[in-house]
Amino acid sequence: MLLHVVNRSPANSRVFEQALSGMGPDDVLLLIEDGVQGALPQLVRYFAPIEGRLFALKEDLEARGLLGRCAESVQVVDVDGFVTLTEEAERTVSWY
Amino acid sequence: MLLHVVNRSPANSRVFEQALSGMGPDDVLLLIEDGVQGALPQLVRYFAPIEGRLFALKEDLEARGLLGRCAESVQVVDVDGFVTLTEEAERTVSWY
Amino acid sequence: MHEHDDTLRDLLVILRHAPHGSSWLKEGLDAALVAAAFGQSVSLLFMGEGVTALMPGQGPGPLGQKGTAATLEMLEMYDIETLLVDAQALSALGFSSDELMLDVTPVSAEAIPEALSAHRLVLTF
Amino acid sequence: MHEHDDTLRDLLVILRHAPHGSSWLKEGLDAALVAAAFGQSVSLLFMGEGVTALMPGQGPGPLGQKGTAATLEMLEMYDIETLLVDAQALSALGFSSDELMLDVTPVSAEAIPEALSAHRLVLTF
Amino acid sequence: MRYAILLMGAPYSHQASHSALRFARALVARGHRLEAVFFYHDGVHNASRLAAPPQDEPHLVDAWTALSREHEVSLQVCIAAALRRGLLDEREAARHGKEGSSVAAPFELTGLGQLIDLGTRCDRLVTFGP
Amino acid sequence: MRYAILLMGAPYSHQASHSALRFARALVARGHRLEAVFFYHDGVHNASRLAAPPQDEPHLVDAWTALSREHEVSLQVCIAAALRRGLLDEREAARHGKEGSSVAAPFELTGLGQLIDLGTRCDRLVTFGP
Repeated sequence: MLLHVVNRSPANSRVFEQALSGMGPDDVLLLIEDGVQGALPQLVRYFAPIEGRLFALKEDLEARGLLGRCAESVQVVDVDGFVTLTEEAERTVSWY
Repeated sequence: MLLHVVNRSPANSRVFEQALSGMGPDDVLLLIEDGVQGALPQLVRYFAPIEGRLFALKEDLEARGLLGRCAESVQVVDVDGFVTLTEEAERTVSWY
Repeated sequence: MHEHDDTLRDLLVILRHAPHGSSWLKEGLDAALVAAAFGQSVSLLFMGEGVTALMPGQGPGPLGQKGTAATLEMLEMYDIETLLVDAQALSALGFSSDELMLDVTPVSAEAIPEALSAHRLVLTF
Repeated sequence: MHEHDDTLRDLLVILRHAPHGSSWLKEGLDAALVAAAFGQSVSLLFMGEGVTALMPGQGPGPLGQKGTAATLEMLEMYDIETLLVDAQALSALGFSSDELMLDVTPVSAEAIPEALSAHRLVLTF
Repeated sequence: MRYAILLMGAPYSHQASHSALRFARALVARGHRLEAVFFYHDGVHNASRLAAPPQDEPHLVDAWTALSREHEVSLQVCIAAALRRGLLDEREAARHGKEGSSVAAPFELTGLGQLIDLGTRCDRLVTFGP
Repeated sequence: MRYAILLMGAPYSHQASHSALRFARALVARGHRLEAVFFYHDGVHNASRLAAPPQDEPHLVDAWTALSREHEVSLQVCIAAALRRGLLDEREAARHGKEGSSVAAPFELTGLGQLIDLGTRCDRLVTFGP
């Protein structure tokens, strides 16, 4: 299992498409920084192919006033959870 | 008439959408730097709403080996032509 | 010579970036505040992800930095009152203009070119 | 401890940027060359606009700078022979793999995750 | 016409600096007057006197300096953007208790007001972003 | 586990540096060992001893220095990326005929080989881009 990290919003950037095309069936994706916008109900549809394997960073949601606005299918983790994901994944691939 | 300048490729970035939404009926758009990819026949369709008002910078096409590959609807100008466009336009708006 | 058409406002600052992720938003706002302090008539246009700058309830950044929400609250003091928001970008994110932290004017796609034409200078951030 | 699975190659460098527009492509290639010089098995994967790095007939940049085409021609000398190209990105730009400046292996969307799994380290540029 | 350029891309990372220099040369060659280049955001790094690019790459600081000298172009660096990025002249270095400085003439640290002033005074302002 | 971080975003321009510092603090708090942070591309600007951010903003160079001291984290800066961007230590400044320097200990200029070595030696390498 690999962890993919995306830090750009699907509203402005197509980097999320590259991340998705790099993901195997067990891989998970964590949204950080401006990428957390992807956790909004209107944008989460871009991540439909990996439903259940999408995470978003709590601190970055909070800083942007988006914490209470995430789609239900998104798993919110804090930075300790981010570290745990990197432990569990064989390696981490960042898309920026 | 305003001149809009875009330096990112529609293959990676959504900046061209912002530029298009800022364009009035007489405005023109110049593609420079990585933006010149938008002049390729496969990508020029993104600029269909402004057909006849799309320019691409010759030197940047040349550096990338793309000079002979532009769609016919694109007007290729060199850097002197870029200056001329800025003279003719009331102002220049850059989208990056 | 520069045309001094009196129907034109002085400066439109286009803000296209989210808070915290980069310094673009802050640096664009700084340019707007300075122009206003110099007595210019300044408008802001929030486009793309820039509309998230207006979310209520923003907090500090990862190392405690302030963000831009406090700066936005000072706009009125600087007489920057024309706050335009790309209506399409807003609905793409699932927001409505009445839940934002400031009173803004949603503009349709057709009205954006008019906004650009109505200012002597346009800066994009 | 790090797993030393012998079926894995050492390094995959993903190149996602065009030549001349930024230093990303050059800096990614530099990382690949250094790893190869250290005796590692290195593969390259061109994705997105990165596929334009392989266009034949590239010239110097605006101020005469070399670009990256000459570096690509040295890959073979460094035993970097696994050159993967995202087939979808290629066709999105209207190119076919046989008109590129190097012999490359087009990979389908399904095969990209396999490429990532087959290397001990993945660096994205 | 009177032009100004606003440059916001870092040298050696984005083409913005190259594009701006090429455009600057072309516009003075066509008989226009380039009043100033204003460096903002990561563009402030164009003013670093410490940049040491490889010999076979263009030396951007030297190119700006030559442009400034040949055509009396003012090179204005936003002081707020510069300080946080480690671009200091001798006065700011002293004020912040730093030894040494990284910005030298003809580049000058100045306020954002100068950008607004250029936008008002000049007929054309062209922005090069990263 | 043994971790390394690759940082490629400029401080004060992108969140990358903040994210990397936050992640670094969290992983050492969980008992992991952070061997090194490698600065590449615009990330090299994190090493500038001349950065003078406003008092009410985080001082990233100080934050990296504190992390390095408290947890014996090596701070490695790609020399090729650094030189062209005006990041020099005293030795490189002398070699390039520049007065003054912009990189000071605990940051050290080093080759890309160190990044490859970290990727091999460490269990995890996490990249923060702009």
